[in-house]
Amino acid sequence: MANLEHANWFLRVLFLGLSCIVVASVLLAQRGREMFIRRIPGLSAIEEAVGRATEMGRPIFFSPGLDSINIVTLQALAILSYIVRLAAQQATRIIVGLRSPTVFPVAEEAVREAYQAAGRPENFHSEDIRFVSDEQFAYALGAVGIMSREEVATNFLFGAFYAEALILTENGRALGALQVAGCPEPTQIPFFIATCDYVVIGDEYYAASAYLTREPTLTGSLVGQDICKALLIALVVLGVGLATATGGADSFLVTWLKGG
Amino acid sequence: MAIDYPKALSDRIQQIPRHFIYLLLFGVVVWQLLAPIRMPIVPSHPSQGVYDAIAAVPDDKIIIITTDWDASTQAETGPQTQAMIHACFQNHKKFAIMNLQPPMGVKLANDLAQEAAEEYGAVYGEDWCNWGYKYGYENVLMSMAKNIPNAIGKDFYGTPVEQLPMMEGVESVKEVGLVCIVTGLSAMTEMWIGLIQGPYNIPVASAYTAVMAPIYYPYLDSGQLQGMLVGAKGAAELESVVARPGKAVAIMNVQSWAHVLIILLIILGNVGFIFARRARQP
Amino acid sequence: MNPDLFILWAAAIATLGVYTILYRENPISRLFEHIFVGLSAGYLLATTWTLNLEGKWWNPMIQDKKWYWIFAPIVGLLFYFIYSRRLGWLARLVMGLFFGAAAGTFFRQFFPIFSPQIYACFKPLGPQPGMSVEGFVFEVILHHWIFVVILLTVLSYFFFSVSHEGRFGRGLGRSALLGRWFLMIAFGAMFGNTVMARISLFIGRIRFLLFDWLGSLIPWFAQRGL
Amino acid sequence: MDFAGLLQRLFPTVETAATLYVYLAVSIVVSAIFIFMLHTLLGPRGRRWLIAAVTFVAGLFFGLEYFYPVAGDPAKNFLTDWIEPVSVMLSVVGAFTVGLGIYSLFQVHGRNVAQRRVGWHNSLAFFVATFAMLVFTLWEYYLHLPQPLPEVLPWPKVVYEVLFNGMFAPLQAATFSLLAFYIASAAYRAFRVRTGEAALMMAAAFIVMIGQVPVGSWLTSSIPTDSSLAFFRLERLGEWIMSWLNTPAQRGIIFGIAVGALAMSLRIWLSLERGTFFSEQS
Repeated sequence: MANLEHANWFLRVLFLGLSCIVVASVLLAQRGREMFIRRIPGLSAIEEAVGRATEMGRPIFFSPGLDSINIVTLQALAILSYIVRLAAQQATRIIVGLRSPTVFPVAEEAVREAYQAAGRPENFHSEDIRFVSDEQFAYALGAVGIMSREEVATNFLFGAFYAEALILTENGRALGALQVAGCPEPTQIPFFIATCDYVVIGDEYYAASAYLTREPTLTGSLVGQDICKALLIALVVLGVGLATATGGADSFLVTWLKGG
Repeated sequence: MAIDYPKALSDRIQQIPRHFIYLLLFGVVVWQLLAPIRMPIVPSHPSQGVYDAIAAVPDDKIIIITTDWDASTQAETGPQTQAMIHACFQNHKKFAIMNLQPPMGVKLANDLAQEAAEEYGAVYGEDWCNWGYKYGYENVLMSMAKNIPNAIGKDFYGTPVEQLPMMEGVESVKEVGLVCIVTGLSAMTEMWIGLIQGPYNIPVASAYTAVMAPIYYPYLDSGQLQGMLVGAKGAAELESVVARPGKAVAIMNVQSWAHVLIILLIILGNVGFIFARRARQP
Repeated sequence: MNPDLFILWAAAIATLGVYTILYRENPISRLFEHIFVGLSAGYLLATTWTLNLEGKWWNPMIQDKKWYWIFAPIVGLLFYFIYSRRLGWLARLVMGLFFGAAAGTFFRQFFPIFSPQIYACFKPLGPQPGMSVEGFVFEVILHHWIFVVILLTVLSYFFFSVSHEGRFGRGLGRSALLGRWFLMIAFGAMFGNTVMARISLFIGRIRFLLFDWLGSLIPWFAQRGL
Repeated sequence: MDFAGLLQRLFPTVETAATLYVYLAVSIVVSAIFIFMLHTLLGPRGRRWLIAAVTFVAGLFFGLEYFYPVAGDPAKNFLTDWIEPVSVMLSVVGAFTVGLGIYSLFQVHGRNVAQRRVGWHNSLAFFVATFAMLVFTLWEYYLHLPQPLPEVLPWPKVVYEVLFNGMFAPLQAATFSLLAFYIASAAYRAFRVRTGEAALMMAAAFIVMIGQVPVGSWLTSSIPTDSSLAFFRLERLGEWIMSWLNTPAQRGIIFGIAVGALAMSLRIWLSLERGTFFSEQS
């Protein structure tokens, strides 16, 4: 029986293996092991982008994407939290435009906490965390309206974006904002590259919080992710080897991966 | 204070203001919709395949056009259906319209067929008919394989299908020469191929929205599909083969012009860029 | 009363109103932006009731007398404690529930989404029986070899914890650079692949404005649309 | 034990409406007391522990159902029947956050109107649109109009039609269609041969773009479709780029994000996340 509705023993072992690698490297890092992370240009630009808004004395706009609470959005909020801390220290205002009502309270709480962590709880203004609209294109128009009326100096777009992405960034660009965007799914990346100053591609998005905060837990997790990726490469190489040997017929590995 | 220094031409064509680009695009689209200048349309291999499959149906067999689409994909599937109907009438092939999903599909296709029938002087029941919307997916197909009049029962207008002149001698799918699937829904093709094309070796040609077409290329390669129309482009290509330029040709013509405009703009920007770079590096 | 004429005019005005934003953000586009946001807010409120709460919550609770459904709003209302400094942790409690569900949902989706992507990469790199030289070049080299090379180089770009120095690092660095080039080709292709879909949306709107709306005033336009 | 049965035993169905209301009222009071007791009895550490425990259990519930061995046909384990009702419950709980979103909107726009800030009339338009849409959508819903619709529509239905099909839908479509302009100007600006990378991106975009429109097929139509050079026909080359250069690159990205998202999920699930949000107390 081949289906992926439930895991078979192979998928169980694979999942457990990947999870253990990540958790083990997190725990190792928490014990104080030094981890190396290479430079990621798009992420290095975040500080510059916040600094620009501070210099110009104008606010920052942040969008955590269009999805409701899921892993992509939670990562966007992690990046938001870092940016708010940075901006709070420089007393720069940050406006968050939201599409999902369920994300709204989480974002509000995360931003409030970040202001507190930065030691500037008095700078937190509840009305800067705005629910814009749950309708995709009403959200796009509303967000463009905020960018233009608040004369934002910097746009950060991190999260899950769809067709509306180009409406946001093309208008942001016309308004002269510095734009940094990141999206794990590849579909909107071409448009971000065409319209934004810095773009965070694919997995760089999940590396962002480790790269920015240099928190041992997160850098450890990043090292674990690299090991997992190496494992996946090994799996692909093995699969290609088997396919070459069998002349393209399904090998046992394919059967296992199909859940059989 | 910004002072406008006179710029070199190479700089200016690199920095065409965005408003100007917007206006150009707007102008081209409006102009091509109101007074079109036709750009050439050359049918691609899969589109020509659909026509050839229709033309190759023996005269004693009928064609089934199954129209599993509704208003949501009408922009692409409507012209596809229409072009297929023209291809049938022009080659004097008898065809029957039917569908398994959105009940709306047979109504919309019926209007298209009626319009075309008037043009060719074709008669309902003799040259074409409409079997209507049939509920039951696989079950309908499996019983059609054995006995079409029983499986279909009454047509779109409520007449038992065995009373239609063109249905004389049509017992089962063995008397069907081709199935044309026009659909905006996935799984329809798999059903027809699995239950009709595979077991009884009945040729199938199909038409899809541009979005869903890519997953069906393998069926084309393997010969399970004789031909395939991809979105409005495929519809336009078949329209041009049957020499009945309609909505799809009009739309694809505008598309061609808009694409040419964008490509010219890109070339212009790059020419300016290269000349400006050369000027700066003596 | 027939709404068609009102719909025609309202739609035309709304479309033109939105298009003014192409010049720049202006009072007209701002008005339509607010109307749009307002309409979607009203629609969200109404459909939250008609499509979600009425059928899934209110009817089971009141008509079917499943009184345990009263706990759903009680849990949901915990979100509202974000506005309270002292009780804020209760909001985090229900957020924790959603975070856990988000993580668990991802665990569920992991293999259904990614497993097919993995085994679809298992391309044979050798000639298949009965294959001509030309077939080998076109079927295997131009497709499968390129596929595998691109996949591996692109993946190598996403290694963050290995320095691009030293013998292994330099090799990885070169592979990553190549991967970046392939990424750019892919992004270019995706860009190009989207253009037609976007333009067809615009053609649809212009057809409406010219043939339906202007056509209802000036028959010449309506005739062009046939 | 199946889900419905357990619920029935824990929360037995009541008979009359009166008892139902009593149960509801008692549940609210008991819940309030329970929440209050949680609040007073738990210190900061206890709260943190409880939040982590709730997160862990929620994640475990959804994850374990997938990985726990299954038996029977359809394949099930002891959690399978619970997934759907628990998901519905979560979506109902989540639906109550709509109020927070609407509150945020009303807060911003209410202040604009109350203080007569610049552009306050826009905020007024917002309120009018919101209430109109809310009232007439519900009104139309509770009219329970018969299908097909009567000749003469009641006026609330007419207003709803104008609001929805005359305003809401066209605003969506018009905003969506702005992308045609933006994509044209973005292409013009971005595709310059500044660097090798940009040139590659441009070349790929160029071929795929032109290969999709009829004029592209026409440009290389002199290459016969059955020759070995047919590969270089623009529409074929475009398809080849899409499926053999674009697909593996996308897969590479997807593998990366699969692992990245897995790590993020694990950190969230085990409350291991540090240095970002909701972690400062630890």
